[in-house]
Amino acid sequence: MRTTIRASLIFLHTALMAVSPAAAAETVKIGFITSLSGPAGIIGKHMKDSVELALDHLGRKVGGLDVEIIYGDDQRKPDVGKQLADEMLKKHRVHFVSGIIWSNVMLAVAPTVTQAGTFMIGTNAGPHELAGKMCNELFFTTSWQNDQTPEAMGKYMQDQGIRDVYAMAPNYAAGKDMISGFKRYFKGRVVDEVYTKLGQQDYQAEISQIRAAHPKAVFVFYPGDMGIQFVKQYVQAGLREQIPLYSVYTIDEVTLPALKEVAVGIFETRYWSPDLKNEANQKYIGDFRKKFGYTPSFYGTQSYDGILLIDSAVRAVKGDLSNRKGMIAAMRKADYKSTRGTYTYNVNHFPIQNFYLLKTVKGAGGEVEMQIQKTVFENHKDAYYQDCGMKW
Amino acid sequence: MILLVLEQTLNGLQYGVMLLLMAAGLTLVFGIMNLVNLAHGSLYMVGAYLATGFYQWTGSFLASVALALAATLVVGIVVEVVALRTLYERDHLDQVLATFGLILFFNELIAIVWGRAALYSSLPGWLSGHMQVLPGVRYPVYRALVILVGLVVAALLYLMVTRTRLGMLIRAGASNRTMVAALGVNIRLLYTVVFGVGAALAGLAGLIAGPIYAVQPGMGEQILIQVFVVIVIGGIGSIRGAVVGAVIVGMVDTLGRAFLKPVLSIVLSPSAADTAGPALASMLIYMLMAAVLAVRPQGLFPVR
Amino acid sequence: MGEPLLEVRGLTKSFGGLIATDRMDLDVTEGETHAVIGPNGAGKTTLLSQLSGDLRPDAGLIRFVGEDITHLGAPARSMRGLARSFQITSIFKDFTALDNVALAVQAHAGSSFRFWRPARRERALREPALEVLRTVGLAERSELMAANLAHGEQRQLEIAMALATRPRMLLLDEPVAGMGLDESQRMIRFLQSLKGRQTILLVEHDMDAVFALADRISVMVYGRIIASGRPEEVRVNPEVRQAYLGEDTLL
Amino acid sequence: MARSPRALTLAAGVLMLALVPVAAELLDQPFYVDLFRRIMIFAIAALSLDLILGYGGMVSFGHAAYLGIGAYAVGVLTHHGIANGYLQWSLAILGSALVALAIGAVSIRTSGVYFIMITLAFTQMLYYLGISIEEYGGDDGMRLAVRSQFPGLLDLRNATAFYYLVLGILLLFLLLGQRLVDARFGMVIRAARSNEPRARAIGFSPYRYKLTAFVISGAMCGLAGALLVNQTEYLTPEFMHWTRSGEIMFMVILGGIGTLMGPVLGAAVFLLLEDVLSAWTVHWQIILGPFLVLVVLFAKKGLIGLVPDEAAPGG
Repeated sequence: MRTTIRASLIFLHTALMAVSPAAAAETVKIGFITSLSGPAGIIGKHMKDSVELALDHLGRKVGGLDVEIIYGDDQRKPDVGKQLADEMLKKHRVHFVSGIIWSNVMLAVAPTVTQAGTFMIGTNAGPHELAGKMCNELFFTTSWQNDQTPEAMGKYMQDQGIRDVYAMAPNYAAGKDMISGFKRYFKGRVVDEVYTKLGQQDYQAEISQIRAAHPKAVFVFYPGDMGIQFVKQYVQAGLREQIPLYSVYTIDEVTLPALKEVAVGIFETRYWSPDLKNEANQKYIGDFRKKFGYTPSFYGTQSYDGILLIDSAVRAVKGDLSNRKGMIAAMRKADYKSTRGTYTYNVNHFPIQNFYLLKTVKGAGGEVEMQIQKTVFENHKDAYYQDCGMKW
Repeated sequence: MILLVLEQTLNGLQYGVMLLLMAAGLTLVFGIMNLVNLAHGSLYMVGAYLATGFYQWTGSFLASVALALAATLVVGIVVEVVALRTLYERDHLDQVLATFGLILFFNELIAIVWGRAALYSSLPGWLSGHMQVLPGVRYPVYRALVILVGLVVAALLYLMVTRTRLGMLIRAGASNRTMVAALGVNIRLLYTVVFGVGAALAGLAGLIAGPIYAVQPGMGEQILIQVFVVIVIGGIGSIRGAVVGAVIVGMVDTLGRAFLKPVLSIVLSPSAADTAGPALASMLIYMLMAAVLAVRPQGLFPVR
Repeated sequence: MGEPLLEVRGLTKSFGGLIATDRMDLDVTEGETHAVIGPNGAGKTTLLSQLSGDLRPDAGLIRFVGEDITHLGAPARSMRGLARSFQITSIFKDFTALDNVALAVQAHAGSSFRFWRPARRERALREPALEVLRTVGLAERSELMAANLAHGEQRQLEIAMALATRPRMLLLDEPVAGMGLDESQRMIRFLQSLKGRQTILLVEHDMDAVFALADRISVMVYGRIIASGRPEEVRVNPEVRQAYLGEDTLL
Repeated sequence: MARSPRALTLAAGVLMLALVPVAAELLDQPFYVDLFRRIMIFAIAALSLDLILGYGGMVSFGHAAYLGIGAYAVGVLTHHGIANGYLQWSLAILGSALVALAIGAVSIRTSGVYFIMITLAFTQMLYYLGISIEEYGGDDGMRLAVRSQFPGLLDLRNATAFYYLVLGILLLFLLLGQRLVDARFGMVIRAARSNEPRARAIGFSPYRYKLTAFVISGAMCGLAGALLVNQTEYLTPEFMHWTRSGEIMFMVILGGIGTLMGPVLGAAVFLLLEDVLSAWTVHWQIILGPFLVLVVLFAKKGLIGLVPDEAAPGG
């Protein structure tokens, strides 16, 4: 043991070792970074619970090897995420870094990880940089590129012949991306584009403006608590019945328990839904509910898929974790049972997948849930893959 | 257009009322105990959670309001006795830091008890409709009720401070605490009562906010900073300042959000207005505060 | 007697309804020790605060060495040679006695925008400071924290700080307040030693001190000077006796 | 001085920090170079805050603003293809100084809670400004394409070289800080903190001195921001979030307000604690919160107060 020889330095080592690195070559180490504290911690919980379920389903082995997961709480701060990544790479010597909710944290972390020669398996954030110019052979995602979801909504509303849409989003980069993604496919008139303060609570002023503008439909992107507040206030103002509400990343299984019947009748687009009829999804949903007692969200499925993707890669190289080329080739096949059904990878390692129109409805048991109405896109590619120089 | 301006003015007033309920307690506690309480937002959060919890438990909105108010009062008193009492004699720096610590504690405690997910909170049917304020102006009943509650609370506060013995003690305590002590008033008890009242007001704001906003850990901080802007503009420790400040901030924020962009697009190109409008709207109240303090370093209604 | 050193004309200050200084006139001549006396609440400290620049008068004129200083702040007046002591001891408690005085010296010894050389090693600050401490009799206590000095010593320190600014005129607000008999005797003796060399405007309650020190006395009642003159004149002034009815015995 | 316990602590601390890269190398744990570099960067920020907080009595609740300005100076220049570190860091210092001058000019006219709140408000303004500027990534921020370049001097991509640069800057600031607070200038701001009416009465106009201190402090913190963005290789308005200001403030109090070593110690303990606690439980804030309260209530002198000091007067 090296450490016994340098006894004088042990204090430094042990004092800071939160998790002891009983490094053995036969253990797959995965660092999973997400937001666990603060208001966003609920998303992190969905993700973490799904990772644990994936490991249960794999018999606590990944690719046949023992597995060690190190969770990190990025507190939604890019610099903390970056520090965690450094810690996982240099201290824990992980083979894969996974997770990450936020685009900004992802943009800080992903290059750090891939430059170190380690795999980055994104399970939520899909910033366009990583889909285009900054694409990397060590970066894969099990989610989507940010623009794809609003593109699907734009396409649907265009196809429906809806004109005069009022568009709203928080005033930050993702908000603007969402609206521009929407407009990529929606060619009708946009009555107004309104950007509200990030983290805003009260939307009554904006709602009055909407009513005065007399649009035919409203399209919004309000993730998390902003969505809960906007939708509640929209419905309380009596607008739901007058002007239909179409949204992305606003109504989901994280916000639905806080909204319930308030959200009924609102449309979303998404690549996944709890009622997707495939074996992997039904097993995931069923076991998840049994183990954790709540309905998982797409944040969860992506994280679940992420672990399965890693499993498929390690399995393909028969546990030889030094065989990066082999693992890249394996992952490109997306050869695992994804909760969304089968999909393929684009050249930039972003999924080519279906997008559906979902509607919030009161289910048979009186529970409010989201159901697929129709398929908007089949095998949809993101808008940035041509900027990616990878060839395979 | 005029109707829209009117409606937005109403919205501004309603938002101002929400701010006032928070600001009144905060400024009361500052004026009398000289305590900067960042954890005031936590009491707001506690109020919202308790009201939501009681509503689910009792099924009666009014009962949940009463229970939550009483419970927040108790929580406030407990916090005062356990943690804050020792802070009165400390400087503002200590107060800011200790109550910052309390924020972390409360947010995490709520997350442990209720989970991190936002709670489901709704309105009873009789409050969820809307009413015709003027021909062509429909306004949610609940929001109108909020305005009403705010005006009643403002009036009650005014009466309490100017007409009652407690109010007299409060005013005396604010200007001369040794004198009050010499009169034989139990100053500790007075402080506890005042803090409890402030907490109950924050709780009231929280339980009102519950059905409109998201009930989740950390909800208090989102409004807290704006409330500080209110009391700083009004003059810390002044109830009158809190009222005026709340209305000003509510109006400026609401009207800024509604009309800044259209107004800017008259002078700027549409795309420039698109960018500058929301950016300016989100900074507006802070600019207002800086401007007020540049001219009047003690706020609009200085107390001492 | 030439031009007065300090000239006050029509000075007025009110707080809400309460008039603290009411169209007041006052002259202080170079070299004299001038005491302002008056019953509690007559507005003496308010007067001093207006003279030192800590309070802004509502109306009136203050002229010092021929210059109108009515609108100058406290630091600027200090620079022109007005130094005050406070009724409630006001010192830098977490500095040593010597630091306190050295700071006063520093304020009048060139720019303080100096960022490198330790001020505590500047002999040009420390030596004059120590000299002043010696004059007030605090030399042995110079390295003590000001907070740890006895009350009387703190009062002495305050005078020392005022003196260290090399003022043309001292404004003293009840220098012997709260002192024991011994201490106040020592303080009075010390102030007597300044007489003639230093112009002093003294606000004081202790009549022993006033009559021991003052060349002239002005009596202030309800914000106005009702009588002014040499001590023996003031002592027999019927208006003054009227105002001090309850305190007859003192006079 | 040389034999006082604090001087020994300082020497031991410096020695330990100097040995971190060596130890990390020997233990094959390069992560600690990153961690301690981050700690030292926050130590610089905390130190700069303590100059005005501990010595000047100005409770700035918006110090994260300068961290942000410094970071944006580097990030924006890099974005426009200017990677020259001398230029970038000069801009970081100058820009922060100018912003501090503007904020200070208004804020220092106020006092007490008003000062706390107005510094907070200015930082909120800058935070929302950062979020709104799409060109520089808005809320997302943007990646730093390359670290600041110092041709002929050193390469920041080299973790150890970067580490020693930060250590050098920290030591330089400790020295500068020590000279500053003991010099005439420092005596004035400390005197004004101790008793402002008295300081005015002996002839000081505290405003100019306080404003100067505020600007110096902002400039120092701006350099910390430039270092932080190089450390993170990522620019984000998050650097200016108000809780960040609170954290820096906590570092100062935790370590010991009104001392120079205190903030350094505070930064180290705070960040290590955060690292260890958050790895241990997701509910780490329920421990950190009451810990903060207890420190404020019962350890007024901070951790440095545990180390005896010869009766250093004036503070």
